[in-house]
Amino acid sequence: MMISPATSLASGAADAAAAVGAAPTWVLAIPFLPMLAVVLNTLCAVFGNKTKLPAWITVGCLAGSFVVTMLAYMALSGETNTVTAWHWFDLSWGDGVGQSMVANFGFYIDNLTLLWMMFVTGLATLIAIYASEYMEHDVGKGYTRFFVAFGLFVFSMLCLVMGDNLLMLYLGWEGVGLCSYLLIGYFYKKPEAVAAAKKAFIVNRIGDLGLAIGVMLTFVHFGTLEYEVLFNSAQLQGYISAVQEGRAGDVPLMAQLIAVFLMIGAFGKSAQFPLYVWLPDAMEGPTPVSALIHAATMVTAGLYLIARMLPVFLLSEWALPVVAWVGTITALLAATIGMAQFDIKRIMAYSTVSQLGYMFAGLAFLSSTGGVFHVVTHAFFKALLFLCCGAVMHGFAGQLDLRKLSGLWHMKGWRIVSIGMLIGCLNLAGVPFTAGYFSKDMILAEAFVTPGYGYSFLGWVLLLTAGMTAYYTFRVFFRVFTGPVQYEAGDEHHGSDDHSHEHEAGDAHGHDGHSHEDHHGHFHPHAPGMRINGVLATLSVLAILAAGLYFISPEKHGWIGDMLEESTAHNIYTADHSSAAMFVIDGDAHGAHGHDSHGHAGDHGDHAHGAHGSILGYDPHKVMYYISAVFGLTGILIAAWAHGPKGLVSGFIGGRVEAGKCRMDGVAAKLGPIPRWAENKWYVDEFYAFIFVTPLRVVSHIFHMIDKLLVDGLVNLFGYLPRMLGRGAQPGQSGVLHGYALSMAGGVGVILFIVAWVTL
Amino acid sequence: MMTTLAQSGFPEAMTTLTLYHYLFISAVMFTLGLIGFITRRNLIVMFLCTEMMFQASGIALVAFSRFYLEYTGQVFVIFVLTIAAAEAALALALVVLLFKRNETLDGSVWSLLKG
Amino acid sequence: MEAVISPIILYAMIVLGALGVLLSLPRARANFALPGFLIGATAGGVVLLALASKAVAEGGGGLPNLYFYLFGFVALASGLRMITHPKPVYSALYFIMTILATCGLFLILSAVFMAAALVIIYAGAILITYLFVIMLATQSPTEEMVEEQPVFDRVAREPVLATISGFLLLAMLSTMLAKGVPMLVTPSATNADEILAQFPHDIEKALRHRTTMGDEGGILPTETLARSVNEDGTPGEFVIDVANRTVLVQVDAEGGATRTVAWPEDLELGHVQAVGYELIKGHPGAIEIAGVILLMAMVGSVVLARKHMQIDEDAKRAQAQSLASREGASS
Amino acid sequence: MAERLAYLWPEITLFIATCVVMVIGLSPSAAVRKLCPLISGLSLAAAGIFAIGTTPTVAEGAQGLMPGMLPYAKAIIAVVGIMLVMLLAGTVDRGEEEELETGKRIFDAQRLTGGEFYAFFLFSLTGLMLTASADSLIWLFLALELTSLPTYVMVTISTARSKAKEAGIKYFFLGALGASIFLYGFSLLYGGTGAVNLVEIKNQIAIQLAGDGLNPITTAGLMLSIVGIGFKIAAVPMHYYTADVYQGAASPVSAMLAFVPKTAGFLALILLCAAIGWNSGETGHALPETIRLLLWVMAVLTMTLGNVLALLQTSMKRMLAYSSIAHSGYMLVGLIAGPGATFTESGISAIMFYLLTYGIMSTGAFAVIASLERAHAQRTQTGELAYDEADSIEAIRGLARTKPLLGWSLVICAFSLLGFPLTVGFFGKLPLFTAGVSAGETPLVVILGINSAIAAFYYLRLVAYPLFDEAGDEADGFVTTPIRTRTATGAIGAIAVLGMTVFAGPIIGLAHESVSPTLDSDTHTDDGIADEPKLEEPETIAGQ
Repeated sequence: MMISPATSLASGAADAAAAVGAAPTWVLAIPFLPMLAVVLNTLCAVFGNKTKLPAWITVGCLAGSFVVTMLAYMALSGETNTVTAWHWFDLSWGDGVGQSMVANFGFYIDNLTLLWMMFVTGLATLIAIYASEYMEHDVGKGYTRFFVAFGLFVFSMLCLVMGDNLLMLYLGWEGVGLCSYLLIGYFYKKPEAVAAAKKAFIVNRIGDLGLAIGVMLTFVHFGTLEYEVLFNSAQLQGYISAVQEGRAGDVPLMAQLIAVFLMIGAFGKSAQFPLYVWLPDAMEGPTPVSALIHAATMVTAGLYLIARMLPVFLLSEWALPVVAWVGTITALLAATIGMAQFDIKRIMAYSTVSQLGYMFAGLAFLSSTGGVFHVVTHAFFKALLFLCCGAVMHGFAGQLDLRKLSGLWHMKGWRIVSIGMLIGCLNLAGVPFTAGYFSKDMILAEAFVTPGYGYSFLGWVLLLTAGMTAYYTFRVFFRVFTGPVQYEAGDEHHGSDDHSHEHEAGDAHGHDGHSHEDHHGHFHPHAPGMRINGVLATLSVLAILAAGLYFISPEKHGWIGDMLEESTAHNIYTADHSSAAMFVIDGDAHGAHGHDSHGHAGDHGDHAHGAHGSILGYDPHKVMYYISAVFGLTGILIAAWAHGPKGLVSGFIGGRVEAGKCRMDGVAAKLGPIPRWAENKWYVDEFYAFIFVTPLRVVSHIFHMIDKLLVDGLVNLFGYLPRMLGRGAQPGQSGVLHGYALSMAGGVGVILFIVAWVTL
Repeated sequence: MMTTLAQSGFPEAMTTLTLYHYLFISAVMFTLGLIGFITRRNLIVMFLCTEMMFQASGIALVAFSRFYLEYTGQVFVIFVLTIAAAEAALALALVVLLFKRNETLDGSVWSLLKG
Repeated sequence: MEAVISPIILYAMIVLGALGVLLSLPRARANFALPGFLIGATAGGVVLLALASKAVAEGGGGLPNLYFYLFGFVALASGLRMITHPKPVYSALYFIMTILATCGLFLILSAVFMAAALVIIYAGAILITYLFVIMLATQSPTEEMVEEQPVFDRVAREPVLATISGFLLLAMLSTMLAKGVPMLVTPSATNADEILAQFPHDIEKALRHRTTMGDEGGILPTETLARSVNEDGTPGEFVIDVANRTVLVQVDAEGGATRTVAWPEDLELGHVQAVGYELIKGHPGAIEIAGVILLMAMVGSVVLARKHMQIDEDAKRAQAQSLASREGASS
Repeated sequence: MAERLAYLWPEITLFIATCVVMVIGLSPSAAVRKLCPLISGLSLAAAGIFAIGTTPTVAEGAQGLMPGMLPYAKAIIAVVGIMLVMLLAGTVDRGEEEELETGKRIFDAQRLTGGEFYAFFLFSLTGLMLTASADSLIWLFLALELTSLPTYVMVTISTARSKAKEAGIKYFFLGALGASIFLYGFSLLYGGTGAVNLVEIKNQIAIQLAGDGLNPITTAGLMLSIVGIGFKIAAVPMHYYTADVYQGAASPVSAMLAFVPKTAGFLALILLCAAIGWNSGETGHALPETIRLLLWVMAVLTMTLGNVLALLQTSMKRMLAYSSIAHSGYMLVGLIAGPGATFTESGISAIMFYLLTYGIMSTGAFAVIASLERAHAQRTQTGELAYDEADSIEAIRGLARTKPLLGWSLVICAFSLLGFPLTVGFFGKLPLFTAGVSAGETPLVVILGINSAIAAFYYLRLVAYPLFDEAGDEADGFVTTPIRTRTATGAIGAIAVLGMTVFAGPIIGLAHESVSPTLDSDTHTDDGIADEPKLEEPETIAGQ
């Protein structure tokens, strides 16, 4: 167990304050290169470009942005720097504190930001390359529109993570929401896509409202929106010391509410229970979008918000425990739903929701290293998984049903996709020595370490969920990629739009000699081309290499821990999470992890290890490696038994000979209606429809009646009075030249006469 | 010793009472133009009325110029004349165009757009 | 300060004048042009009379030239007739009369150049164009309806309201003018010499003329006005001392000796000279803008009045057919 | 004069381009004729660059009342001007050009008005920029006339329909009435102060205010000037023409009318009010009571009438026309509030910023309307071809679904016109509110707020119809115009409306800087300008 030299909160913050420097202006290229792509692509749209130019513009700009980000990482890592592009808001209505609102269009670059910037720009570049091939069938139609929104998304996301104040964050937050909305509804002729876009928009609005209130409260209470000022403000420092000293009651309710509202915002954007319903539907968008926005980057904005504002979250006694519980519930619920789905993209969507739950739980267990590490690893392997699904969807004309696809591993040209999928699945299932394994372990271990309201119970739940995750992940893999070669084309094949394209594609890829036993005799799936394969290969390598991050600077528990040491996510929690850390305040060793805010300070006293939880009597950090491996492998084994192909391990496990039949069918039949309920997502949508939409309808009926009754009354007076005024004034607009001349001259005469009469 | 404009360009200074005489003429002329513009339906006469209103301000300008013993007001009148000529050219061309379309000089028949 | 005219007289006469104008406006049946005209004239006359009597009471200082009354009356009377005459040609002619009367007023105001310009530009050019257009746009009267005017010329629109709003404005204007005029600050005398100094050739001419006439203080034919020398050796401006009213004269054309000559006392600033000086010196930019406006107006009237080909019936039918076939083909 | 030329380069550029455009518009080659809008746009861009590059120093600009305003005003004119050129491209001569292309007609320079059309546009913008650089009443009068005279012609020739002729006649004749009213005002202003130079007028008025108060002649002159210029900004009671003219003209020209004369009018009003100075009233920071009351009444009536009449419209162009009246009313609030130390207190910088935002968002909205037209050209009685535009609000039902680019552009622009937060319209209105409150005009600001709420009723129709309705029969008859720059203008407007929120702060800052140096310091007036004629006189004489 390593105990790192702990610093006090206050002095840590003071250090941060001292370290705030000015970043070089070339950093501005990072957000503005994507904006440049947007502008250029808009010009393409204006001039009716019907080539693939927009894709290359986007790739070029994003790659440039990524390169600059890497340069920035090399130059600025470990420091906190700000750079102001221009003064955005500079309102003041007095000289006092809180009487001026300063929000510059400026960027705040510390390690937390750099981390997000790197994987956002890096993944965006890769996915743009992927999309340039994936969206080929839309060249000349929506191609440019897609890349405009794509670039705008990256710009907004960078504003969100890089902004040096909450207003910038809010701007980026709304921006990514808008782009997500536009891209989900990309196929706007498909009613499902439009409905999904609308759903995402409305659900996100609830979260955004929370964020907006949170931001406003922050301003009202702290009188500033700038991180630099906020985190160094004596007021916040005072509250934090109050919490540390066990005077949590001294923190005013208002300050505590800020965290609660920000949390609602985070739940909306990061699809946490109960606001997660939009994310699975969002898969109606093009797959690159699902990979980038709805798996890797945008949905982690909520995590970023909590990590960034962690000092504020600590002020509230309730915020973090609520986050922990909600995260865990989300993880479990989504996993159960994922187990019963048949649409592979939806399974991935639910797994995203579930993994986001892990991350939230991780942050709430004060394992910001674990939470953020999981964000990064998840970004890589989930993007990989989605892109593999996308490749399948692309090749099989939109087919996503795992009952209708089988044996891709054995098909010509699909090997890279299969390997990519396998790597992604291994990561997601948490198989030992993958990146996903390490990051998940950190969270799980912390659940048992951290004292809190039923946190160890949550730990067990999360472990169980890990097993379920492994199961449904490999269910997909075994069903789709192994076993006999069988497939049915999806319905997109019949679309007249794509008809010519399909032929072209078939020609281009050659008529592979694979079997045609399916009834779509004329359908030739076309294997992904070089760009898709290249991206998949790159991502596979990256997903494997991500595990290595764990071994860089191990004394800080991996590279991520090293990075986070110099950020707001770290300020409140300086010690190493995987150890029985001490939180040293003014020379006193307190109970671990700053849980004073939860009112436990007194219990822990001076026993440095007193707070350290245990799992079955062992140190969680040690045994977690084994326990979670056991859970994960069990899940995989069950999946192999139920869905594995016949040939797998000489027939003992496995045994599926057809695409649509497996051993699980029998098991499911015995479970009664439960699998069906799970398949129907536990009827959450219907439940929402019942508890929200129905009462709304009733209320609206009532209001409608009242409205009808009072139609001539006061209610409509506001709209009625101006209308009557207008009716009165309308005869003046007689259309006759002389009438106008008369009215003008008369008006001038009367007005001037009255004015002169009154004042002279 | 110097020569002033009063001695050189203008015969003598003007009293305020005399100035008012001219201004009264100018104001009445302006009013007449305004009334004519409203009451007459013939487009050409309407435009003549605006010319008269320009003329009224011309009188006022020259009278003030005389009162202040300087030439700026008169220079202003030159530009007023220029604008009057330019407006007249355009107005007459427009009237001809409209007459070709509608065979009438009545301004109040153009009343399709209203509300 | 006291207003130049008693408000009671002013307002009463404005009401009376409004009545007069109202009566003289053309109407469908009855014609009250003459009584209306008389009432209007009375009202105007009373106002001017009141002003004149006040001027007389003050010692005649503010009493304008008698010509003022003549030209003023003609201007207003023909103005009134212009807006009331049912025939547009007559209206235009009455407007020319207004212009001419205004020229008279300008002459009294010693604005000689303005009077000339007004006659040339307005009465000469613009109004002739008006007459052309009126002729062009009025159907030639047939035998049986020689005197018949179109109804829109014979009947005034909204005479009552128009008169009320017009005279409301007049009441306000004349009151404020009456209040404001006595408060005006009498101008400080502008030095005419400074303007004159800008015309050295006039000065030289006057000085030479003096010598020709045999008077003292002129310059000899061999002499010229002296110029200063610029840094680069080129001749600079004439050396004219406005304050001391002297002019430096070069005795020898080759340079060398100079002498100072007094300002020619009889030299007067011409009106056109002064206006031109003010125009060029004070408002050169405005001249350019005016030029642009005139160019614009020329192009504009060409564009507006440009002859569009009228399509005869056959061509119309042919075109309709081709249009129909094209639409059929495209759909 | 020579030193003034230094900052007239934008105008000179535009005039040269005008002449070029007029000539090449007569070219028999269609390709050359098509260069007209391009040249117009490029010259505007050049003018904008010149404007930014030639900021007059205080000494150079001492002749002008507000020299700092020039670069900003001319730059926004250039920016909106470029948008307008894109929108105006292809407005006239479309039928003729098509017939020439298909060989149905041989080339006849007399039939084509394209070159002149762009030339008039540039003439008008030249006048607009000259209005900004006005230093005397004469200049101001000429510049205002140069701004409006070409627009009369443009309205008339914008479509072959006779409603364009009707719009033209109404606009021209009432415009001439307005011009004669403010000309009479100018002559009285000259009479009241004895000067035409705005700086001298300012000094004279300062003397009068220090003494017995404003001379009634000056007051009458100011009042007549303000109501006369009210025609340009479509303020009550000079607003009557607005709706008819906007409806009758082709939409691109209506978009131009919503920006160009209004900007000219406000620049002129700002100059006039700056000449009076906001040094009167109980607080010492108000206009003289008469002028304040006049503007107050005009502002209230203008925004209220504009909004209530817009409520009743089913024609989009009329609705936007009445709303344009209402926006003028909002901006008059800024004029009453006057300058201030910070932009939150300065109504003048609020107007300067609002002119830009209004120009962009209304151009965007009009561009969408202009982009919807009947699929086939109709032949008018006189044998010309006319492409009829969508005008009824029914035509935009379901637009966001059928034509997403246009639909969304319209929705975003409408939100902005409404002043919805996170659009630039909000940032435009905000300083008007704050300036009004800090100037103590709370009742006026309350009325402004109520009017903004009333405006929501009709602007939300422009949002709800495209977004939530199904396309009906009326909407089916319209297709997107083949003129690509037009649809692009709508999109650019929408993007700018959203994008400018990001730059709102800096732009407001620029607007504030542009008007503050001359208005804030009274010392400047005392030692800088009062002495100026004496300083200048010997120099000029020496120069002869």
